[in-house]
Amino acid sequence: MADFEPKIVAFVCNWCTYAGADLTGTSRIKYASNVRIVRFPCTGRIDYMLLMKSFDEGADGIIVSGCHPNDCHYTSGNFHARRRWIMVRSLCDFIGIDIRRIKFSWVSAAEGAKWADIVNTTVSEIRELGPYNDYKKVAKRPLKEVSHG
Amino acid sequence: MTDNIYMPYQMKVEKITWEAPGVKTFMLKFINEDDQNKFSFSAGQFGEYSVYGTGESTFCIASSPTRKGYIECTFRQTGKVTNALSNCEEGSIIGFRGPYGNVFPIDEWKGKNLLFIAGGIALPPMRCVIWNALDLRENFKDVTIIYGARTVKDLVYKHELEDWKRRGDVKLITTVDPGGESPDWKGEIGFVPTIVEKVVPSSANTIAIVCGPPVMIKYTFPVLTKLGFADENIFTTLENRMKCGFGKCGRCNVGKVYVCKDGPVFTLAQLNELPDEY
Amino acid sequence: MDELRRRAKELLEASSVKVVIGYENGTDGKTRALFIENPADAGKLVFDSRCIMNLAAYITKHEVKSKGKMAIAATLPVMRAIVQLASEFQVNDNNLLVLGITPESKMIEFKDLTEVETFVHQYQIEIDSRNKEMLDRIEKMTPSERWDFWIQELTPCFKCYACRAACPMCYCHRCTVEFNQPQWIPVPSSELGNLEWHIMRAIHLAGRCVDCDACYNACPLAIPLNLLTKRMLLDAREHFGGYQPSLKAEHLMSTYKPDDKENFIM
Amino acid sequence: MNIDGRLVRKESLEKLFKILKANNRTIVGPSQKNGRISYKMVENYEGITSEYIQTTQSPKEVAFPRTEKILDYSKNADGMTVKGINADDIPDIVLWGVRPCDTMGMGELSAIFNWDYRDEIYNSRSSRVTVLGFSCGKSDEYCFCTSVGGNPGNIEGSDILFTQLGENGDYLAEIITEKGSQVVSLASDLFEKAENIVKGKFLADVPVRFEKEQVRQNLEKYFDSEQWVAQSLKCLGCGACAYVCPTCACFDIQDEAHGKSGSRVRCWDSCGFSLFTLHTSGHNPREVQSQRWRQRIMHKFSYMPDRLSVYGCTGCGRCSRACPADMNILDHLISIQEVTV
Repeated sequence: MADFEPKIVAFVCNWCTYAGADLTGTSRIKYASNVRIVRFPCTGRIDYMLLMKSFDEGADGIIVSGCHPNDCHYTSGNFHARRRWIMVRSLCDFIGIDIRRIKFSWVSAAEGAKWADIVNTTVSEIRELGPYNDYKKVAKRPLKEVSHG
Repeated sequence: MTDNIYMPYQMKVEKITWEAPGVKTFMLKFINEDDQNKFSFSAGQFGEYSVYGTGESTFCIASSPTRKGYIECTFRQTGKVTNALSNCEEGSIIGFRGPYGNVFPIDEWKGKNLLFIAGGIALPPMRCVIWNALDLRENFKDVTIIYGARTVKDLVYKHELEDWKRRGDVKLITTVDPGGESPDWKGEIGFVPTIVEKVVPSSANTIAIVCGPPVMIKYTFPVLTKLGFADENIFTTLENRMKCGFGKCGRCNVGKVYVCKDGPVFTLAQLNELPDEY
Repeated sequence: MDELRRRAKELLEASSVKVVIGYENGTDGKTRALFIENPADAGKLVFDSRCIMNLAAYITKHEVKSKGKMAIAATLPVMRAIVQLASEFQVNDNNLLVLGITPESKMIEFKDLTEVETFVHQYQIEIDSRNKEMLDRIEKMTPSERWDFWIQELTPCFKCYACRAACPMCYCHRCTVEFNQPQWIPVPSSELGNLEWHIMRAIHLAGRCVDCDACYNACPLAIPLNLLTKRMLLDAREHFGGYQPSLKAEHLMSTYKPDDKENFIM
Repeated sequence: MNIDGRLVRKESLEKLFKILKANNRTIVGPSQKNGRISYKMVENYEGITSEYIQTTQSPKEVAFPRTEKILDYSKNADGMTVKGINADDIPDIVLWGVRPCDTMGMGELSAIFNWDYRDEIYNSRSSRVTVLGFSCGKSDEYCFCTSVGGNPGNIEGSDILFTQLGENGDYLAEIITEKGSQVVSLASDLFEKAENIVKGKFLADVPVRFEKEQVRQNLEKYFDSEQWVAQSLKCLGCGACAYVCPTCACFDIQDEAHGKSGSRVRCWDSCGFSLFTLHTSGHNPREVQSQRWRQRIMHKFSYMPDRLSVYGCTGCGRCSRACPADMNILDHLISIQEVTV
């Protein structure tokens, strides 16, 4: 699916990854524009329901990124997030949500290049995978009027 | 399908006035001309105001039926729909379903004195009746309005309070809760029930209409009874959670009575028969 | 179970407890919850293999808890739920007395909740073979097969929330689905809405579920939604060494270890 | 009123099913999943389950679906276009295998939806359903249709009522309405002449368990009794009883938005939930579960009879069957009848 432009949502922590993305911009490193960045105070604040809602609204891929362990501005936000993502990711896999479309990463405020690299690889991978039809098929299916299906 | 009873009228928000912090009044006009002409309602009725994509919310029609061509509603920004309503600007389109519910029996009050007692954000259902009475002023003897709010800036319809004060044929007493007065406040200071006791309105040939938060209602009724008001001469409106507005969705009942069909206007006599489930 | 009846009668007569929660004979050969406040009714108490309902769902209910100190006839799953509820400060020694019934149907009256905890820790939470076989069968499917499986299983759900009502761990006064700013889970039952509801329920039970199957038994449509919480239980065991309901240990999802292992964060 | 009774051979049912399918009718019938029986669209006769006393879910979904669009809206440059529901999109449905307590339930639903304001969305759905009822040959301790004015062979609400004449015998088919005769006209050779068949012999024996008028009178003075608390202690506050009930019609209205357009949806709701009556201010007229359980009984056995002169219960026993806490409505109604207030 070469000409498909995936919609990617990135939930990033304000202190590290957002600053890193900023650095990517100031150092003129080009990266794919498919990503829509949403800023959060900390990875610990990124709720798993946001993943569901992003796929609901038509996202094809999601990046969740925050500070490296021990770098968290609130000392333990990313540790809690890590434990949560381990559990949520395996439940999503069990349900059949395509976890290749959900990328997790640690990007510090100095790793502008790493951020650009993550976004580019994610976009190209998701472009290979194509639109997330499994989810869209169900989301678009007309409201089960008489639910006898 | 011809008459889909869930289909709202499409309304345009003509004018928005800020009444108090978080409280706004919308003036709404029907987009469809013949909806406008066919539409009629009586004082006391309510409607379901809907923001498409968010939901519907229930408030009374705050403008008087004697004023044609528009309807007004006043609401406080608390829930999901009222928040969405507050984000509307002048010119945006909302939906309105109604009029629903029963009415204040204004015709029966001809030749009587009227005593309006309102608290806080409950003035809107009363304002509809007050303007209705004032537009037919000659039908009634003297009209007294006692209106209180928590603080001075919480008083709604400030400019209309001025009009009523200037009119000779209306006795207006406004009050604020103790501690809510501003330095240049000239009105009363005290809770509404205490002010009613102080004003000592005569109960002879008088109809009392009381609307306000439950705590104000709880303490005002005994005062009125002590002043000699008969239970069937004290009117109030009941607020319950509503979704359909015409007696089908099953949630607004208090005992056997459906607040959306047999109310929202009740006399104290009727309220006393209801089980305490409101 | 005469010993249980005798003990219940004594406790109520001495009024050291205000209500005894146990099982009584119900309709069509089933058993159901029984709340005894008058010692004379203690005779109605029964106990046998039919008593699988998790009575711990009642000890956080306002109308039961406000009666005063409760005594509860608790099988092993109920005891696990009680220890987990105690660790979440919902019940304590002043308002709950546990009349334990061991897997060998012997009654033990526990002096306090720490005794219950030590008893519970003698048994590992085991997932029964039928459910384990279902879990493995789902595991072998490809992701989109699993997706179709769950969409097909969860579509009949009409959001009656019996799974939430029967679960002892679901005691929130106002659940996330009952907030509408934001409306995370759509109110009407729809395919995606049902899926999101069951995902949210499973995640809110991560590290807390005691695998008592109350949710599965309560579902009017017998949807295998307990597989989700069993999956979370196995994941917790695989990644973090599992958990046992305990009074002092930290909760799985609200604590962390600096060296939690994972292989997917870039 | 003499009903046109015909004889239908046991094996003709499958033929009737195939003929209806051949006339491209959508057939909704009882089908089993996870050991529970619900009414589903069925493509072939094998999909229909027939060994049951009562299904798990009621057939009310054909007329009152759990989720139903009531209007669509879309914002565009010059304003808002809002469209209602087009009645022609609603399919004609043949409802196969319905018990007399469910066909009676249709009457109670329509009483609610046609009281005062007429709900045309409900009417257009229910008018497109042809009901093929099956009388009850067996009953169990949950059934109490005879106590609320029904009976195992009740023709009310069915277009054709089949009664099986003894264990795997042929069927007496009573053609009750115009719609029924239309179905017969499609397969007239299957409906043979029937001579003086006594239907009563083959019906289940459902003892009358309480006197509904007595319960209704007691309820007038029973509102503040603390029996409600004792009865509802084991109620967990879920919505299972309301959602499987053939006569529960309470609903919620929700909006679903997707960008610039979306729809307004009516969906099932239950008086057992706290959110049902919760005010935005936080005040809740029914704060605890006993008040909600009281509302369920009062609505069905006191308010509906008084306002709509029809009882809100058909005695199908589904609420007790589906209840996770075994709140047996029959026990409670009997205890209310015996109370001398």
